[in-house]
Amino acid sequence: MAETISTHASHDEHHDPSFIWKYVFSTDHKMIAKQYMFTGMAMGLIGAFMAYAFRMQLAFPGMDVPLFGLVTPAVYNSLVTNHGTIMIFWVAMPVLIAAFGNFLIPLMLGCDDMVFPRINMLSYWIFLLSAVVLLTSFFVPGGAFGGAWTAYPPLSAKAEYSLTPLGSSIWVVAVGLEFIAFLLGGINFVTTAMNSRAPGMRLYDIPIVVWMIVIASILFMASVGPLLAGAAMLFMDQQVGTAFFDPNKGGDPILWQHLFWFFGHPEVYVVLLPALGITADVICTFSRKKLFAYRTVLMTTFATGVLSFTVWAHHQFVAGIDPRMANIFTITTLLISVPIAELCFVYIATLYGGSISLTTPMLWALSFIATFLIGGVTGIFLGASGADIYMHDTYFVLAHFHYTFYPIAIIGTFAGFTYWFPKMFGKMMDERLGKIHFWGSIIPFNAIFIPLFYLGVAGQHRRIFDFSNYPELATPEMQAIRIFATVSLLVMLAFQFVFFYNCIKSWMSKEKAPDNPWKANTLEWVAPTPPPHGNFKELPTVYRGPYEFSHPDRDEDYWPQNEPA
Amino acid sequence: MRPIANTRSVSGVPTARLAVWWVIASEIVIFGGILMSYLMHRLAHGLWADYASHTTTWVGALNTFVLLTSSLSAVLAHKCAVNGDGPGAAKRLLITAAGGLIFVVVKSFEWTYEISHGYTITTNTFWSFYYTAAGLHALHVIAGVVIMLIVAAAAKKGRDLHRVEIIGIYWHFVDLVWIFLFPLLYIAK
Amino acid sequence: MSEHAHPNYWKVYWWLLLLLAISIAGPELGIQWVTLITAFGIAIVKAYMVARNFMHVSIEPRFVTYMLVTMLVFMLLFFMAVAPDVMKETGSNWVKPAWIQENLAYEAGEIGDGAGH
Amino acid sequence: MLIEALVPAASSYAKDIDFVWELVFWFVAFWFILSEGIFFYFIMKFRKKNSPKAEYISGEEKHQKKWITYPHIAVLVCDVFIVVAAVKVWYDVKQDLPPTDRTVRIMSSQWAWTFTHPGPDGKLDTADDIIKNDELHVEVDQLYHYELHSRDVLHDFSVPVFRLKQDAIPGRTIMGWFTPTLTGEFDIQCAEICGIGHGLMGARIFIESKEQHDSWMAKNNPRGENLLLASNEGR
Repeated sequence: MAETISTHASHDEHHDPSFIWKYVFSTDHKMIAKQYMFTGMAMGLIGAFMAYAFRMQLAFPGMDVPLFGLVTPAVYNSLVTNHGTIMIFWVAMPVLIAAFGNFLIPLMLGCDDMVFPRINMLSYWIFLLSAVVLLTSFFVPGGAFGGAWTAYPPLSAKAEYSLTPLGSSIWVVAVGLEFIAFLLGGINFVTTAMNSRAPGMRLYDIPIVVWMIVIASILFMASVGPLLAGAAMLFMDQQVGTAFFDPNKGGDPILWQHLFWFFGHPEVYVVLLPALGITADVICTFSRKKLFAYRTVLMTTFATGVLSFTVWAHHQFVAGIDPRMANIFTITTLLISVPIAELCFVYIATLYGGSISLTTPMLWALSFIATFLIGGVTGIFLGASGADIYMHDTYFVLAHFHYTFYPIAIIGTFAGFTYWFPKMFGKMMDERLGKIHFWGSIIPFNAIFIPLFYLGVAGQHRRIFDFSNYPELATPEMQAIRIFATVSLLVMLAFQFVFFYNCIKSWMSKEKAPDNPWKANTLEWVAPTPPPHGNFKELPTVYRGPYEFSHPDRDEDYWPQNEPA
Repeated sequence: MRPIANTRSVSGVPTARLAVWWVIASEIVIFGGILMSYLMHRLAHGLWADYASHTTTWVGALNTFVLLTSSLSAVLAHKCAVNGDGPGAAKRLLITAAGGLIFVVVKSFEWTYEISHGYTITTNTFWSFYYTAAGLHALHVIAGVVIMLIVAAAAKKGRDLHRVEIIGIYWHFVDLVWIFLFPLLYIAK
Repeated sequence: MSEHAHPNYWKVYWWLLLLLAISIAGPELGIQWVTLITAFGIAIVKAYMVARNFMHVSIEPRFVTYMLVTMLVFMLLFFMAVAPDVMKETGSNWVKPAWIQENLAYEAGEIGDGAGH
Repeated sequence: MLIEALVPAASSYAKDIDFVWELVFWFVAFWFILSEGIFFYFIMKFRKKNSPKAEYISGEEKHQKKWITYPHIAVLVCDVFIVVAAVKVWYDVKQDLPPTDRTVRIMSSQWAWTFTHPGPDGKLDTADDIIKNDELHVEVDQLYHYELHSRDVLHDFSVPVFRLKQDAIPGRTIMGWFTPTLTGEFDIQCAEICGIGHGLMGARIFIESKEQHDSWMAKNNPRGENLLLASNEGR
């Protein structure tokens, strides 16, 4: 209990710090989590607005888009490029890993903070800087970078090709800064999880979501290095005049593609795993079930992590890599479908024999599985090299990865946000508004992307600002489908205001949330709501696994981890 | 103040050391990425052997010697720190930092010489890799020196002696990277 | 770590210097495979000695070693998968004309030996 | 069938590629419907009102784990079939290069396609080459090699009716082949972003019967002579 005493000491040291230290330059993991969360959501709105602008252009070519203006080819390219970049690097990463990681890891592991609170703060501020840097690129001469989020050289390397002399360099710098921010954050997460677990917490007592975030951070650290080096090389190509990626001076553009995708594919799992973890916790809580085969889940996740380093070139099948390599990568790519399929089976099996209550978080979590399955299975078409010859870079690909990234970044986030909102803000969310928001998001989402699968199969390819130059794609039927998708997008965006209204309303509301509203087992629910600085009145000790729901020996259907037997 | 979290060490490795191992792990892939890229080009272009022959081996060797020596004093500093001899550790850390500075100075003279003889970063892709890889490494050296001076200042007063080992490990890694850069850029001709 | 017996750092240091000397002397023989061994073989030995004796990897828990080795393995994987595209000047159904010309010209002695001035 | 309903299959291997796609489609449809079915069935069956108290299942015992192990072995088996089919088609389309005496050169640049047809003598880089922008003329049922170049940035030579896609990489010459099987006029798309003109970089492929093709060659012969006869003897 020496620990307890010193926590109280730490409280005293930190009694009501001034506003700026409490809310701005805070080293408290919960505040940093909120900072990441809201920065990520703000960037999400920006990214969504970009999607709105270019979807309008696709549905009604050449129209003067309300609130935006004319979408010229150059603008269209920078919009799609930055929509992709922002949604992955400035929304999915900060919200899923940084925000939930920061909030959950110390609480769920029963410690008072991250191991390096100041590095944690530094990580956020570098991240914020990177976001600002990226957004400035829209206001420089030549406009923002428009070479797709993969930034393939020579297009991205030479101003005379991309016509964005400054934008492309700003893009590279912003991405580089963002990576450094997450390296700092990731080191913090991994070290905390390895070293600072509550007494009695064995490896198999760690909640899956923490495992997933930690494994994701490790994947990120192990994969991002080559791309950081590549970013430095690309920046030199742009600004110094080197020729790393210039074939006529002894460089090779394919090298960048490999540097990029060696990171780019593990990155998919970097954002996928936290979402899977959140889903696991939510599903267990609201079906009052122990997670099915915890150890299998863990091993499967490790397998996925390792495999994810061996599949990257399936993004480059027809991109000029040696055809012989494509065969190897087809095999590894289809192999990785096995652990992912197994994870889905586990989640479904967890529902068996449960006692399911369809609260808003549970609805989000279940819809994650339902929609992610679509994203998963459509990936097989693209992983099979033979079929990818046709499918590559069509709207089928686009719909496929939106069916993975939307469940990950949006559904996963909402599942976690609505689930932990009471702990974060000390108030309950309005269930009715929550359900309206859920249905208002999930139905239009499918209405947007199912048609895009169809368009993709019909041969419509990506990053075209106006299809009138392709007679086979300019048919009125296809245009009608595009308009349908765009309208669905508008509906979905409109429903997001329900969410923000719900947040503010619930946050303003008077009655406080109980410490453990969902009757869950993990340690964050032991802490007072909302947790004070130092989190716990008394640092907990762990006696059992995180998912001991409906245990036969107990009359309550839950069994908190810290409760002595 | 340090959070309780920072004082626990479930994995058996003190937190700070564990963190620096992760730092090194992520650095390995950063340098790995650029060195692998260089290696592929180097093996693809016979011509680069001639380009490489314009690097001055003895300067690289001198720098290797300097770094190895500084590594020795870093590890000796750690030995002092383990025995609780703060000032001694600080003294040896300063020697290490001095080694780092010498390394940077030598490198700047070397680069001045090469640039003045027309081997600039844009001369051809070999020199691009040469300056980029060595420059990336030099940045790590400079960062290491700065941190080392801070740690030394604290160690002089006998505070945070555990940090002496941390910066030491980082410094040895910087040394390791150079051990591979040296043959890659200077010897293989 | 004070409970662990420290290696004799000076002894390690002298070994490293000796190896350094060899790696410099190696190329003077002008035999390529000797150069490769003295350059890279010795670099690996040096790296091992530094990691083991100076960084004390040997007395850390195993997972530290595994962690670092894994990263190296990933880099090896990266090399093996990328080399067929980037290191080769021709492959199945593709060629890099500029690279082939360069290497032919080099073997013919038309370029090189001070090219780049 | 599924794809052909939307896009005609106009090359010898289009049907093979469609086959792989459909093979995947049926496997995937099976697994998808199965898992979604069970998923929603569980949600309905185990709602709180139907089952107030949940069972305690660790899922660690063998007899429980088999419910996920067997399916995942089954998935693995399906994957094997898919891999075999995919690799076979991939080999035919991308790795294999059946011999032929007809080659067209495709030069891509921001933002246009330049097609060099061998002309009546069937050889490239001769005086009678026919060079066209954004127009590729080929003869039906003849095996063609294409020689893909890029002048500046990445482009992608994509002919949906052929199910063919291949990036053009500056500094590389990429060889491939196709055999048109339908006459008609179809789209050629650039399927790799190549700057602000990417959306304008379309071209057309004209697949012509022997007669049409010969007369086209005669019409477009740079030397203006009618080499129709010569070309016929040449074959």
